[in-house]
Amino acid sequence: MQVSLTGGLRSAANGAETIDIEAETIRELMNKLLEAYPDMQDHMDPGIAVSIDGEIYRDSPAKKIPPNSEVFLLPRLQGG
Amino acid sequence: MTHDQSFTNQKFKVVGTRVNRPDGVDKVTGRAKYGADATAPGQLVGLFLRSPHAHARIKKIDTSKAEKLKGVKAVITSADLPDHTNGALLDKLTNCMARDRVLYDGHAVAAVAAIDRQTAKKALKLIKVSYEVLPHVTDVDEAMKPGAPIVQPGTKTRGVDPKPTKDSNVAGVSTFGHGDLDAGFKEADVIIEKSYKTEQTHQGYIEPHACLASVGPDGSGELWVTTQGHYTYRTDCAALLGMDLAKLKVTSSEIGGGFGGKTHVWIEPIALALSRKANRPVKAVMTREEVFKASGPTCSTSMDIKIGVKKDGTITAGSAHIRYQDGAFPFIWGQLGAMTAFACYDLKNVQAVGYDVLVNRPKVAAYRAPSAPMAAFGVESTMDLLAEAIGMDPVELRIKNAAKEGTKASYGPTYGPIGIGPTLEAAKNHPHMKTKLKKNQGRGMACGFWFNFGGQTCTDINIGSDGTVNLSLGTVDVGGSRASMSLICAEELGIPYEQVKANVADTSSLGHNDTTEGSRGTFSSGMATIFAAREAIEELKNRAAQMWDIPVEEIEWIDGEARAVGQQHDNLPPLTLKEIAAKAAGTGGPIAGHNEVVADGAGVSFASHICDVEVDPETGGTKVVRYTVIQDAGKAIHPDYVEGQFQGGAAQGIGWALNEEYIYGEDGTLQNAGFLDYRIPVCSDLPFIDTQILEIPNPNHPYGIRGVGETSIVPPLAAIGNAVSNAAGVRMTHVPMSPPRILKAIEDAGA
Amino acid sequence: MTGVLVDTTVNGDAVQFACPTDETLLDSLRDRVGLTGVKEGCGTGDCGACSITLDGQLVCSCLVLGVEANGSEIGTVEGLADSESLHPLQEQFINHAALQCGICTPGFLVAAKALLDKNKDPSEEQIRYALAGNLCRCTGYDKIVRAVQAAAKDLRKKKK
Amino acid sequence: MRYEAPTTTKEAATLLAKENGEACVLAGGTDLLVRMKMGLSEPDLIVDIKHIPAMQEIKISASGTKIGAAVSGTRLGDNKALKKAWPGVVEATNLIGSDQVQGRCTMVGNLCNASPAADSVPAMIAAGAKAVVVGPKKRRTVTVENIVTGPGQTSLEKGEVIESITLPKRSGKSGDAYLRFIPRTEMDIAVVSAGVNLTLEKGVVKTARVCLGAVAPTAVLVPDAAKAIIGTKLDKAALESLAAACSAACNPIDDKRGTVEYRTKVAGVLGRRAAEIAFKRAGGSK
Repeated sequence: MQVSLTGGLRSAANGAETIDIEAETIRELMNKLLEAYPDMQDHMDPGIAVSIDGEIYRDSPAKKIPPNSEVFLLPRLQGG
Repeated sequence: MTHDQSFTNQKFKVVGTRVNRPDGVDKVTGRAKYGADATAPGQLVGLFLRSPHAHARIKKIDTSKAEKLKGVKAVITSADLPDHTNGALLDKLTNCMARDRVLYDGHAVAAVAAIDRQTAKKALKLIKVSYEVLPHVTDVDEAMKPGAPIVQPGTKTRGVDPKPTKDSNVAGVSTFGHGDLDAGFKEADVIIEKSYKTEQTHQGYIEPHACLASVGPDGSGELWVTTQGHYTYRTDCAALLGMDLAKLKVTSSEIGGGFGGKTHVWIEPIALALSRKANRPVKAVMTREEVFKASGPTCSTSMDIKIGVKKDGTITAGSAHIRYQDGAFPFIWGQLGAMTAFACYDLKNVQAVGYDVLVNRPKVAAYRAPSAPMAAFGVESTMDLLAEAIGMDPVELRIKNAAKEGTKASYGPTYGPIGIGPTLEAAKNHPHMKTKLKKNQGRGMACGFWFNFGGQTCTDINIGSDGTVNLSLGTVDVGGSRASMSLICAEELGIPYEQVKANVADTSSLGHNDTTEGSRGTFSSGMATIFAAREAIEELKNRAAQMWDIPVEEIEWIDGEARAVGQQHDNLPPLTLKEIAAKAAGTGGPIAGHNEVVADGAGVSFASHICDVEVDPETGGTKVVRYTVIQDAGKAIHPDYVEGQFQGGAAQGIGWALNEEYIYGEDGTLQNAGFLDYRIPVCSDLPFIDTQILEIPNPNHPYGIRGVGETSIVPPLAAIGNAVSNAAGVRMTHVPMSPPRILKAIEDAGA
Repeated sequence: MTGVLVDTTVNGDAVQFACPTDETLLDSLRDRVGLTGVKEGCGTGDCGACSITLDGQLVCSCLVLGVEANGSEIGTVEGLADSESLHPLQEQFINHAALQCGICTPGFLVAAKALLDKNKDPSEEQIRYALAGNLCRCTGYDKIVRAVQAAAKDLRKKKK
Repeated sequence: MRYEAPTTTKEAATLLAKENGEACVLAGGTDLLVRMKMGLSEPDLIVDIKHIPAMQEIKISASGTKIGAAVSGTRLGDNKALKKAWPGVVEATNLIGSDQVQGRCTMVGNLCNASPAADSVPAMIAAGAKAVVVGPKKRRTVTVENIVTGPGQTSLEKGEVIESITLPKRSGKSGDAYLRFIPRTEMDIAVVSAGVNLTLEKGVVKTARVCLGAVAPTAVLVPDAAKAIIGTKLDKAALESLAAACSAACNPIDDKRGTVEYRTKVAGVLGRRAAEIAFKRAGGSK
């Protein structure tokens, strides 16, 4: 599965725009991401949101990631 | 979280009607209780001592004289506030009370609790603080220059490769986009490159921060507070003070406006600490001056925008570099801004870079669609310049490039069904566009985008024996959401709106709810209310099954009553909710519905605004003559309050565009910390604000709801900027477009 | 507290309170008389949330000393409604959704009543200028002005 | 803090003279209470002058107009005869703050607060107003332009209090006007302002006084601006030269409310516009 990185997240993955990770849920994706790129911790502290096929998830680690979906990692949104 | 999409043709009975709000009578009679309206026996007055310097080392704080003053019950400094959070919330703690250094004018250094205001004031004067004044920086561009005073030593720029080794005021750099910028600009017939600046503004809620804190020697406590998120305040206060979550009950008062500014803790942990030390309740209320100096305004920015376009109006490339001033503590405001900058458009080649920059100003908090209005000002102003350059109508240019379902957003993901195209078409066809302008008048329009989000939500429905319904919500009602939730609850249960009474529960009475921010209130609590009501309906059906002694599978819930299905039950007249509730005691006890949910999939939101202004060419004074807001609401649950959000956001944006700004002196102190010189619009400054609600359903919500609270503040800076530029005949690039700035631009253009 | 005794009439009732000489009438009303419908938004006369009438005159109670109220008649939002029903302004504020957070509402109601007592049929512009001393950050004033217009109409009908 | 509410001016003056600490006069309180709230003023004695009958009077007689020091903006605005005789002075006073502030604020308070941006002051100076000053021992009459000596400073001596303002009697063909520039439509402090008072004879300006606010440490009377229009029918050239004289008389500062450049330019614009209104009010036509 291809995961697209945005913003400052790329620097934590040595500048990569996309990375390949196999994961069935958001939780698994996050765990594998941290394993591969320990610098991601810096970004996980303020929070990361995951976009799956255009829908942004902030607090749904159990969310299943369907095969062939479009996956983006985004900063965790903040609102007023 | 994809739901049945049949709702698109859903016929509502009460949702969409303009009912009276449940808290209306309390609010027009003065009975509603806000943050400063609670009292407790034996309560003390809590006051804060604040830094007169923009940046200084605290050499010593001597509180001994204050402590000895008769009537003083507690004095607190950072020495009383060890970090219990292993650094996780150290920024918040340091902002609530300065530790080794003060980082901005107004930063708290000590607090006292005394028997009355007079005594507390005297005590503040007796506290002696010796400072070593340090060099300061308050401007975002100055802070980025080499040699600028470092606001937070140890800060290394995040998001650059390789990792920097030197300290910097640039806390983070984030890039969003796709495609090939160089190739895109090569394809362009016209390229416009322009720099813009926006000044710092404040949410300007009329109610200052206020709380009543009470902590006993057993470690239990209560906090009555004006906040957008009492659960978040509980989490933060408990962590900062080393208390157990369950032992701190936080009740949200009526909230007198927040707009993002009441999502943080400020005085509350200190009020609790004072109370714990004094073993008496402590009431703390900020003055307006303190609100301006020491709460959380939004960022000032400085940016460079470059967009290329073909003669036929196709945008070939867009780039933005936007520098956001985060105050004295780093956050992700620059990232958010960069994500939103080009979100309205379908662009092949796009890049937006956001910078988060530290300065000696207060810690920035969210302000309604945080970071989006500034980016929109730069991009939407440049869009008008492009339209002019290729001789195309500005609305047509936007329509031609508008994002649609399937567009890859400038911040990454692919859009589902969205409303930017429809709002632009509505703007094009709006009667406002066709009215004639008079002398010195100009018209402008602009678009805006905001993500919206959902989050953790928990809701209870309890049905009384007379069939009236208590709806307990955990999202603070900032704009009339109790009315909307009651409508949703009534709709689901099939009962009249008047039969529902909604209230905001305290933290002990309901599970965790995220803060009311990100336009999430109606979206997420609406969702939880629907599911809680459906659970209650299942229980109502069970009870009806018992009353009739038939299988529950043979019962349907229609229009507020249980109906037995099938010819064999023709002799059973329907049982209303009231009839079932009356028998609850004998059929299993109280009837309730409950739901907890992480409401994701909030659905992005778009708006287009049109405005006419008149500029006096001799004074630079601007009058807003006409204003129209067109926005996608997904589904308007209570149209009055959707319009209210549209109008309020527009008014805040108009103030930001024309007159509101933080003005710092050379000495780094705030010069206009009051409503006299921080000029929010008054009634006579504004016309009626026309609204048009579009309903493009959000496929991820059972009723199709999208958040509506924030997007309306995004377009006004640019819409006014475009209108003023058209009226004055000169491009305005600096917000606010105050009379001196407009007059100078006119004169410079004429010279 | 070294206080001075102040004799007043508040919303028609005799009220006596003691306050320090440097206390504002706003604080006296809130903390000593218990009328918390009067709000403090700024304390400097710039927001109007503390509007009351003092001997029939619209004022900001934050710009009046408690001691000055001795012998005066005070009117607050708590005195607007009759015993049974709301004042037409209060009704129309609810009907028109002319409030969101509601913190400015008491001040607006008192100021709008002062306007309608003087001028039965104000123009939109007169309403806007008469209410310019009351800040609202939620509504953009649109629905507030409409509510005042509707209440003015109701009051004119009532008179006939 | 001691609070006193005397019933005669003399009593008030005596109280103020005797106080060794900080003594303040309280009329409308719209400046004093703000200063107290901000911690800029902590009086030991406050003398409330609203209970002094002489200070509550508005008297219009053959010799001129007398306005008591405790008369509120609202009462001025409600006085039809005064509004007709001195529309500029009344409208200037009525521009101070909101309706709420109007219910309390006074011309004399506005004057004694000694802000360069006070709205009523340029109008009063243009009108040729005088202040009746009462001390514990003597009373004197002072032109209004000689009251304020600098920001926050007046020429009043310890114990002295202004009892009333007198506006002179004018010939029939006269008019005055006051304009200020503020970024909002209300609730603001003048960034720059101008008061013009003139009389006509056979359609020609016979006498004129022009005064600017917020462009120097005190309000500025501009004789050159008056000269520029005396003897004219306020033709374009006269107005241009008045505007130039106004701008030339400016000695402003850059601050949060405006720049030197802005104030200098707009002073001329407002002077010109105010002169046109005053001219029209005096019955002039071009």
